[in-house]
Order: sequence, then structure tokens, then C-alpha cells
Amino acid sequence: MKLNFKKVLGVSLMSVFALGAVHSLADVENVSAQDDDTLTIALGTDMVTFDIHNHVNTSTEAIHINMFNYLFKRNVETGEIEMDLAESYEIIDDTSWEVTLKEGIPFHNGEILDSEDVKYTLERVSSDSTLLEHSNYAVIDEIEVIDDLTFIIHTETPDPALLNRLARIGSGILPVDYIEENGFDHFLSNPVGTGPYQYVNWIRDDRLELEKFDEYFGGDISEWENVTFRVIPENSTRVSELLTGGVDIAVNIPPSEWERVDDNNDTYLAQTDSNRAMMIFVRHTEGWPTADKAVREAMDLAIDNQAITDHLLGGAGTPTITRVSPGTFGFAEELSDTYNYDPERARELLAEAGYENGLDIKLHSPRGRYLQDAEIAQMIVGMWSQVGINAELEFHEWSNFVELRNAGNNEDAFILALGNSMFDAFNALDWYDYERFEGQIDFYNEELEELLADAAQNMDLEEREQQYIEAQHLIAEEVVHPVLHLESINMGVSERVDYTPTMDEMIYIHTITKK
Amino acid sequence: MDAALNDNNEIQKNVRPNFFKRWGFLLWRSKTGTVGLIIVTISVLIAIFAPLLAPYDPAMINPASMLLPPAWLEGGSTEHLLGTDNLGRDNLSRIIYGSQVSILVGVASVVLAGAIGVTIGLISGYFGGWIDSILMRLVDSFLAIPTILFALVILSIFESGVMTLIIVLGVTNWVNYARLVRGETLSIKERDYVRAAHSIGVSDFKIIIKHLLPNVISSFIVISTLSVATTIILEASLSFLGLGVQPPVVSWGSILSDGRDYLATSWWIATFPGIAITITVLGIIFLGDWLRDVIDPRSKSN
Amino acid sequence: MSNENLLEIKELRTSFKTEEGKVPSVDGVSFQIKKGEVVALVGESGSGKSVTALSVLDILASNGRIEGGEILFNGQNLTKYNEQQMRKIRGNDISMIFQEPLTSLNPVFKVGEQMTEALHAHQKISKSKAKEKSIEMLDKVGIPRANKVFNSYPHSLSGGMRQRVMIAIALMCDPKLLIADEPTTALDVTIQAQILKLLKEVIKKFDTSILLITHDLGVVAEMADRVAVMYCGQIVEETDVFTLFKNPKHPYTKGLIDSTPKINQLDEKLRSIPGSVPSPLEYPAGCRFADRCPHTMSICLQKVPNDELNDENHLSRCFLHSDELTDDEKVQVKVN
Amino acid sequence: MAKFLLRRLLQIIPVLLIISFIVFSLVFVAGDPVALMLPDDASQEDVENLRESLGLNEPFIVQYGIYLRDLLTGDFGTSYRYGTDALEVVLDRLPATLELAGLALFLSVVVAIPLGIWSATKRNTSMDLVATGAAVVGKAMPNFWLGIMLILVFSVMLGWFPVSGRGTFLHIVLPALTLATGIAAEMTRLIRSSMIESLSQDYVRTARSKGLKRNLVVYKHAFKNSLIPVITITFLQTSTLVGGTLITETVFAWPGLGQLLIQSVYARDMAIVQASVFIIASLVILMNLIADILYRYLDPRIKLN
Repeated sequence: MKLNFKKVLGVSLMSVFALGAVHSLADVENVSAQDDDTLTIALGTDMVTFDIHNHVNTSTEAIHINMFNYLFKRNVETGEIEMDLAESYEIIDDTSWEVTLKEGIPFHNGEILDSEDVKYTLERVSSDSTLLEHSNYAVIDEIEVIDDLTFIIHTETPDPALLNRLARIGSGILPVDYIEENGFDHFLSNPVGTGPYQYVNWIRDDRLELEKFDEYFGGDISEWENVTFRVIPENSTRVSELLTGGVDIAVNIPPSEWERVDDNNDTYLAQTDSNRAMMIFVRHTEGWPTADKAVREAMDLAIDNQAITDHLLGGAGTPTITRVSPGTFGFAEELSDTYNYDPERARELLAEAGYENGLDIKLHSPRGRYLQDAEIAQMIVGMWSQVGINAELEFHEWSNFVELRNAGNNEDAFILALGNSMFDAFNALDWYDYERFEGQIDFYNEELEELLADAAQNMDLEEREQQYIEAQHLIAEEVVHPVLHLESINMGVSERVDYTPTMDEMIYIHTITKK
Repeated sequence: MDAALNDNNEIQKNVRPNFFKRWGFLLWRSKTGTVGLIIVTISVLIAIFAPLLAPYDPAMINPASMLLPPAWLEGGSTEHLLGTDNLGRDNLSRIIYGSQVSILVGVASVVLAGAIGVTIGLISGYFGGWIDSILMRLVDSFLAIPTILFALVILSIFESGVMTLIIVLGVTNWVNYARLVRGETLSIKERDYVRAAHSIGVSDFKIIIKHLLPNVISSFIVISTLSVATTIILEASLSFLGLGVQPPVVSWGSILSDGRDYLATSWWIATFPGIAITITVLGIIFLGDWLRDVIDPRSKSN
Repeated sequence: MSNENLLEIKELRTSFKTEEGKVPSVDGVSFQIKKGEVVALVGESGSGKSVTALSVLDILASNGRIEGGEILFNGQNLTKYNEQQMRKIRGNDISMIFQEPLTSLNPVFKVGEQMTEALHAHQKISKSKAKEKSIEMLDKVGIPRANKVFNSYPHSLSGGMRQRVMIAIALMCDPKLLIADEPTTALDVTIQAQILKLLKEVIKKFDTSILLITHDLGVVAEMADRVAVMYCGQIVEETDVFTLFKNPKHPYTKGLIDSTPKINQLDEKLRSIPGSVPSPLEYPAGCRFADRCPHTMSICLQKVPNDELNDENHLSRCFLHSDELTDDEKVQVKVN
Repeated sequence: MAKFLLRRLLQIIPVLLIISFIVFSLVFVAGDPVALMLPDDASQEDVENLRESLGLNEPFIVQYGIYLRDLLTGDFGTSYRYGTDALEVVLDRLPATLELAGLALFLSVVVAIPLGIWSATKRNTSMDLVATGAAVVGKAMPNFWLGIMLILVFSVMLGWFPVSGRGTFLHIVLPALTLATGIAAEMTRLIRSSMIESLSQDYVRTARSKGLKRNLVVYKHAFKNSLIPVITITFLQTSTLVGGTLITETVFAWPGLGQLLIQSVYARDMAIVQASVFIIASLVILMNLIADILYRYLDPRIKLN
């Protein structure tokens, strides 16, 4: 047996190595970020799916916004709702809206947009209860097609916020003929929309490549021929990729790296307030200490919101009392950019409530989900301990955290940050609706329930706005739960590119210009 | 004269002073063994007397002094020798307290894994037959799934904390012990005195305890010392995955993983616990190697 | 057997660094081997006989060192040789066979491979020529079906066959001196006889001298021309084989001979040497055999005997033969 | 050899069965996936009919039975995150991991063998202490710390390598180095002790007595005997290697199976978790089998009987 082991071992291992090298060379030719017409953006988590009705994931929608169009769109600066695919609309009565589409809008595969596409898309999400976006569109009863370009949206109950509802995550319009012909699975792996960019390739957890759709109905509005969304979960790696020019934009830059990104002469830090409010929800269920308003108020007064935003968020982020953010319909301006902090008063309140020698509670918090969530939780526990509230802090991995709350096993308090993709107070304030969080928060206020129910269907917009403002004041007086601050969006951007992030956390490629 | 080409030499074989003299000699002579013992003793002492040694409470947040560099770097203050982390907590105190959890998790999980492993090893080695084949297939299947995979899946289901960490690492690491102990049992079982005890009707249980266990313990000690090291390293990786110990509890692994975002700016937050882990593991492995040579002289690897 | 010396060892000292201190295993050994002569080094294990042999080829263990003395081979002092020069000697001019045939051959290489490499190490020779010579040598050492053995692995051969292969390997380059370290100890008696017969033929055919290391006086009687008896790293008696058996001078040699059974004295009780070999770390002051010797005198306990008896053919390191002893030095001392 | 092969293959079946049981019970215990699949405020009745459709109300054994039947057809269920067949997603990501693990293994072998042999021949000298110390430091350094530091030094400061992602050959260098360090350290220690064992054998002394050159004695005679345990050691590193990819792939954004598994566990996408664990376990079993076979094939002493 003239087998020479050394050769056998060498050859076998060499082949594994050669296979790898060749494979990776022949693999995707990594278009370097320096190539002028390609924009490379680094995200923290991968896009989940192309099923626009089934992801509830802001960073996924940030990509879809460039591939699909809604009927209406929200003007980023003014907050007004404008026409997108729709040409015009007319309110026939409280529950029916007649909409006319713009003419000759092409899908990426050449198909022309018509009412059938809208009917299929909106009825899919409003009827299929297993879709994650279903609850936001259940109010739509059916779509009555008049002709190719006009149709009537019938809602089950009057929905003053319908326009906002049709200009958000889950409102993209899908090509019905393409889907019926090739099946939804084929659509999922080869998506087609009307947006300025069309699908090229998706290597999961690595990169999503889009290219410019030349026949975009909005005309030639973007400077980039190709866009690559890369997925880099590790913060320091994402920042390093930005600093070495490997990517043009990197999302979610942690505060520890803001200075380094801003000081580097090839990159700068682009920050804006988001409409995501960081809050501590507490139990109102009978028998829990937090059911007592004095305790809640003490918990709120003990927290120095400004100290949190200054020390942990480097000054970015705005302390607030109301969770409704600026630019949202029904925003109560006097409750924003302000906070209550009075540790002395907090101690008195605790004494009044009978906890002069200390109150023991448990605080649940996710870890690594929101900006500095773990650090903020620990700082709050520190602040509470100054006034005699001993909070046992318990961190949960995200899925457990969701399960814990859904099963109603959460104890005194839990930290949560919620955005508002509808930019309408309805979406933010329905969290104070009793049934919605029965067993989890059990907050019930007769007056508030009626106010919110009425506002939800009040077609008179001025009156509706006042109702929501009144609701926010009522919530503030009741100190239903401490609200901390509005989070900031922190993106690292290369100097070769000019971009300001928008409050809705969407990434509009066409707003990104070359310097 | 060319060194170390062939160590088969008559003199080495027939010079055998008595047992204790041998330990003393070997320890004193073998540099690595001594170094290992010193390091391990120091880290255990640090862990035991952490409350006395640590200058500050590890969880005390101090917004005023955030991200201070170590004392000897400019900008550092002597109050915080190793500087502070992003919440202004004293790094030195956190590393001192961290040793408690890291060593505790290492040792406790090894003891648990050892208990399970030795029992299964003894039973499977002693009784053999279909019991042995079933248990060995069980061992093969546990071996096929990398420990970190097990820990990842289990810890994400159950809330991770020090106790769950110990149980999970204990329940997944027993496999190496089982294989080792089974091998030893198989060889010892053939020995005459075991057969003799069997023939005069001594119960299996007693045989296992009296004859097999003592022989197996020695090599078990060697393997367990080394796997305390591997467990300490694994705990750091689990913290990276967000499944290690949760604040306010602190361990070397959790400090290291929390500090990783700061490696570019305040590198010391993550690097010092890394050094602590490396030195302790170095000590444990040297001690383990030395124990192996003292306990079973057959292996000539020293 | 010409009278000019092939190998001459003068005052050789070799010691080992161990955890318990430096062990002087060879403590001033001198002897010669003439061309075609068989010299036997006899002694109990730990007497330093193997170490002496290993020192000649300088293949000691890592912690072993030749401290002093000279090893003259054809007049050249090997202790002064560097590694390259020694390599030319090993296997070429001096080669060695060992006690354990089972472990002395590399289990993962075929016999042929381990033979041809010896040739390639010392001569420019083609593969086929080397194979041919190897098979030829296997025939010479009496191995049947040499071709098949050439292509087989060591573990498939019997103990005797393996020892023959070892001898074949040792003779590949026609060495002048063959060192045989307990060549037959691990073999059973019948095979032992065949190997000894083979070694004798080797001397005749290849005119090789043999340094035979053994503890078996029977093998000495069968093979050796001259004998050196070693005890605790020193040669205590050296003479030709007939004188040694007929008229042993040193008490230790007598003890050795008395403790081996003879054909004609089967009924007599075998006498053994009392006590045991002292540990090399704590050699006694005087004669190292003093505490086991039946004739210990007081001088034996104080001074180290030198070559007391040293006529040209017989040497013995014992005060019994010296004539300048004072009376009180001669006083008998009871030790065991 | 054939008889041994058959016996070993037969042994694998119960092992795979046990693994499937372990994986299934982990998933079963993981709790109710439905809660995560439906939006937060899905009504109780929605939850109920989804559970029914997924057959989650059946007793444990029945569910395991169904699971096993599907397993045999390679159906691990559909990933609710990706909406496609779980096995397909896992196999789609496997090449990236194999490529990284393969190169890491190659690097560690190329480093560990010479270093192991060298430190074995320099035993008890200060050099040996340095080599052993370095090996232990390599083993003790957590992967992610090393990975991030390599990026900071070689990509950010020196700019020699791209920071992350998969593409050209340059992309694989730093991740492979990170992954290989721990493995190389472990293998160096194992090779060192195996070489010390071989060097102390009688046949090495015989080889020296033949006057062979020093390298021939060490690299041919001694190493060939160590080669057999070395090969087994190399294949047995698979389990540690795969464990290492979990961390390395996350740090370097390498689209492999390791990263997929972590994301799936966090998102409780149990179909993918099951498929990945099963594929990884089978890979480890395969490599252990190869190690066994190679061990027997290469050692002539065993091959004969």
C-alpha cells in the first residue's frame, strides 16, 4: 500500500481550502463601495420577507419603501398626506372612499397598475387573520372596483385615519396578475412592485441588491444605479465597515461610537428624533402596588429623564410626557420636550401610599432590542433606589419578553419602546384601550375609553384632534405610566454622500445625494 | 549533542522515591505546575474575598465618571485603577466580583457534569452489554451537538441566570467524563481483584464504589480541571450571545461582552477581563497538566 | 583476529540529569575491542552496560551527557565528533541491534523501507539496487521468502524473524563493529540459539567485531572472546572468557557465576548475592560492592579500589589482590 | 474493514434517532410558537385555530411521531420567518460555513503540526514553555474579542482586509484566522503530547542508530506514528469548529449556518433551529466516522485483523 499519508492529508485539506477560495471568488463579485453608482447601506438585522403584510418590522419596511408604492404617501417635512399611486380621492360617506389611480403606472415586470391590483392587495390583508398586519387593516370591509382606474373602499366603521392607514407599513400595492400567474411563493423570491428600485438578488443575512427601475412613474428621481443593503449585526463591525469606506451608510450607530464616527474626516453622524417613545408600562391590576396613582407618580418623579438622555444618549433623544410624537395627528405639543423630576415629592408620595420604608417591585426589560435599553434600565433602577423603590431588574431575550407579556406573566413594570407608523394618535393611544391589554396592564378609565372610541370614528378632523389632545392630558394627569423620551435615529454616513434620516425610520434612497 | 531525540533511558525508570516525596519534588521541580498552582490559588482567593478586595460596589452607577481610562493613562484617576465603564462603574471591582461567578459557574457545572458523567461511565463500563451500547449511543448523540449549540437553544428558552447556566453546562458537558470513566472501568474491571470480589458475591454496587470509583477519580480530577478552563471560556461566548449572566450579576464573560462596543474607544473595559480569563485559564491548564503527570505517571508527556 | 585495537574506550564517564539530581551511570570505564573480536559487557540491570553502548554511538536520551573520557574508533576520538561526523559512523562503521525486536522496528513502515533507508543514508544507491541488496541481506540472515518479508509490516513477523531483520538492517552497510544490546533476552531459548549462531557466522563472513551487552553468563560463555564485568558504572573485572569462568578473581564475578545453575551441580542449592545494587544517587564511599561482599575488609569501606590486579591479561578492582595493605586495613568486617 | 464499517454505520441510526428526540423535546419545551407567529393583539380564537392547524394540541408522542415521519422525508417544516422550507434555507447557508470552517481547519493544521512537533523536540526548554504558553493563550482568547481586534487592526488601521461580509478571497482571511486560533492552540497541545509519546519509542532510537538525518528521524519515523492520532484529532475538532462559527460568523457578518442558527433561535423560528441542529449533528457524526475509518485504514497493525 504505497499510500503516503502526508500527501493524502495535504491533498484533502488543500481541496477543501481551494474549493472555498474558488467558490468565494466565483461567487458574488463584491461590488466595492467605491464604485460610484452603487450605494451600500449596512443594516443591523436582515430584511425578513417580501410579504409586505406579514413582517411588522420597521427595518424591513425601510427597504420595501423603495420597491413598492402606497396609494397615499406622507410628506416627510410637512406631515401632510399626499397622492402617490392615487390621482385623487373623494369621501362619498363616512364608510366609503372613492379613489382614482394615476394612469399607466408600470410594475417592474411591465404590468400596468389597475384597480384589480388594489382590490387583491387590500382585501388580502384585511381578510387573512394570520397576517401580522391584519389588525391594522381589518377596518377595511371590501374594495368595489368601478373601472380600471377607480374603485371604492368600504370600511366597516367610519375611519377618519384611513389615509394615514393607507400610507404606512403594509400599504404597498402588489401586482395581482403576476402573483396569480406564478403563485405567491414565486413572488416572495422574485418580488415585483412599482417603486423606483427593483429586485436583483437576495443572499439572506448577507446582502440585498436592488437596481434602478428606469420606467418609474415618478420619473428619474435618484442618482444611484444600484443599491446594496448589507446585514452586519455586530455594532463594532458595522462601524468599522463605515470607517473603511466599505459601506456608505450604517444604521444604529451605538453612542459609544458617535464621537469616533463624527470626528473621522471621511464620515459624519446624522441624527434626528424618531417617533419611537421609550416607556415603562406598569400594572393597573387590583392588588399590585402600581395600581395606586401615588406610587406611579412617585416612580415617574424619581426618574430624571434629562440625565438619561444626556449621559446615555449623548444628548440625543427628547424627554417627553406624552408618547405621541411631533408630526403625528393629534400631537399634544405642551406635553412634549418636558418631564417631571422631583425626588423629594416622590418620597412624600411613597410615604403617603404607605411605603415609607421602601417599595419592592420587579422591572422586566428586553436587552439589545432598543437603543441602550439595558443601560437605561439599570440607570432607572439606580434612580428609583434613591427614593426608596427597590426594583429587582430582570432582563429577557426578546422572544421570551414577548411571550411573558402575551401570557400576562409580567409583574409590576416592563420597559417598552413603541413607534407609530401611522403618524396618527389613534395608533399610539389604542395602547390605553382596556381589552387590548387585558391581563397585561388592565388599565381602565371610563372617560378615556369613551373619548378614544369616539375619536376613532369621528370624521370631523378638528374635533378629533382636540379629543386626542384632551386624552393625552388625561393620561398625563392619571400618570398611567412613566414615559421617558423619544429615541433618536443615529446613522453613520460617508462624506461622499449627503443624507438626513427621517423620523419614520424609512430609508428613502432618492433623498440620498452624492456630495 | 542533539537534544531530546529519544527518551527511553534506563535511569529514569528505576529511580522511584516514595509517593509524597515525589509530589513535593515534582511540584517544586516542574516550573509550570508551580506557576499553575499559584495562579489558581490567587484567583480563588480573589473570588472568596471579593467583597473585601473590591474598592466599590460593582453595580453602583456613577454618571459623573463615565468611561474613565485606567489610572496610568492620561485622563485616568487613581480612584479607579482600571478606569470605569459606560455607566461609570469601577472596572476593577467588577473584575474582582466577576471572578466569583466565572469560577463558580466553571467549578459547579464541572462537578455536576462530572457526577452525571462518572455515574453513566461507571454503569456503562461495568455492566456492558446492551446497557453500555445504549448509553454510548446517548453519549455519541450528545457529542454530535456542540455544547454551545445546546446552551444557545436551551438558554434562549429558559431565563438565563447563574443557576440555569450551571445546570445547562452541567447537563451538556457530562459526555467527556462518561467516555473517560467507561474506558477506565473497562480496563479495571478485567483486573483480578475485581473478579475476585465479584466471585465471592460482593454486590455490584459495592464493587463499583469500593474498587472502581477510587481508580477512576484520579483521571477524573485531571479532566475536570481542564474543563473548568473550557467552561470559563464558554461562559464568555454565551455572554456574547446575550445568554450569559444578566445584570446586576456580573461575570468576566459579561463584562468582556458588554465592553466589546467600546474596544475602539475605551479598549480597557473589555480587555482587562479578557486578560483575567486568559491568566486564570493558563493557570488551570498548567495545574491540570501537572496533575496528569503526577497522578498517572504512565503518560510521559511532561 | 589482528591485535590492533578497533575500539578503545578510556575513562568514559556518562551521566543523566534527573529530577532527583545527576546520576553518574558510567563512572570511568575503559576497555578495548580488537578486529573480529567479541567482547561482552556483563552485569545486572542498572550497572551502566547499556549506557556505555549508547555512549559509543552517542544516541543517549535527551537528559544524558558524556561527561568525560575518550572513545577511540580506528584511532579517531568519537567524543570530539559533531553530529554530521557521528551520523557517518552510525549504521555505517558501527551499528547496533536492540533487545525488544517488537518495538525496535517502526510499526507503520514496511520492513523493506526500514532497510533501504539505512543504505540511502550512507551511499548513493538507486532504489532498485537498494532493494536488491536488502533482499540479499535478508537471505544471508536466514529469512525464508525474503521478498515477501521485504514487503510486509513488522507486526506480521515473529520475534525471532524480527531480530533477524534487525541484524540484517545493522549489516546493510557492512559495519566494522556491531553493538548487540541484549539481542536474545526477549527471545525464547530455541530462537536464542539460532540468533547466537547467526551472530557467529556474521563475524566469520563479514569480519565484524561485536560488543555484546548481556546479563546472561550462558550467552557470554557461548559467544565472547573477552569479558568485562560491570557493577555500579565501573568495570570490576576484565579478562578472557576462559580465565573468567576458570579463575574469577573479583568476589562479585564469583557471586555472579555461583548464582547461575550449572549442568553438573543441579542438586546444590543456588547461592544468591545478598543485598541489592545501591542507588546511583548515594554511592557508598569505599568499594561499591562492599556491603554485599563476603570478604569485606575495613579498607573496602574507606577507599575506592582501583586496578589492584592488573597483569596484561586480567584486571580486577578489589583490595584482596593488593599486597601493600596494613594489618588493620585487612581486618575482616561483617556487613550482611 | 467492511464489517467494522457496517457496524459503525448501524450505530449511527440510533444516534440520529436520539438526536431527533433531543431536538424535538427542546422545541416542544420551547413553548408555544404561535404566540410569536401572530401579531400582539391577535384574539384568543385566532391563536386557537392556528394551534389546531399546526397540530400542536396532539399529545407529545403523536406530535413526535408526525415530526419523525416528516423528518424522514427531509421536511423540517417551513420557517415562519422566511416562509420557505426550513431545510432548503439551511442547505443554502451551509456552503458558506463549510468554506469558513474548512479554511480554518486547514490553517490550524498547517500551524499546529510544525509548532507541535517543534515544541515536542524542544521539551523542557524555555522555548517549549513559550510555545505551550502561546497555545494556552490562543485557546483562552474569546473568539469575538479576537475577531473585533483583528478588524480594528488589519481592516480599520492598516486597511489590508475588508471588514466583513463574503465575496473575494480577502473576505475570508480574518474570519478564518479568528476561528483557527482556538483550534490551532488545542491541536498544538495534542500534537505535542502525541509527538513526545512517539519520540520516546524504541524505533526512534533504532532510526538514530542507523545514522539517519535528524529531520528524517523526527518527521518520518516519529511523525508518521503521530500522524494517525493527529488525523483523528483534526476530524474531532469539527464540533468545536462549528461551535466557533456561531460567534465568528456574527462578528464578521458571514452569511453562514452559524449566524442563521443564532437569528432563528432569537426569533424562535424552530423549524430552522431543528434543521440546523440536525444538519450540524450529522456533519459532526460524519466527521467522527471518517476519523474512525481513517484511523483504522492508516494504521497497518489494525488493518490486518
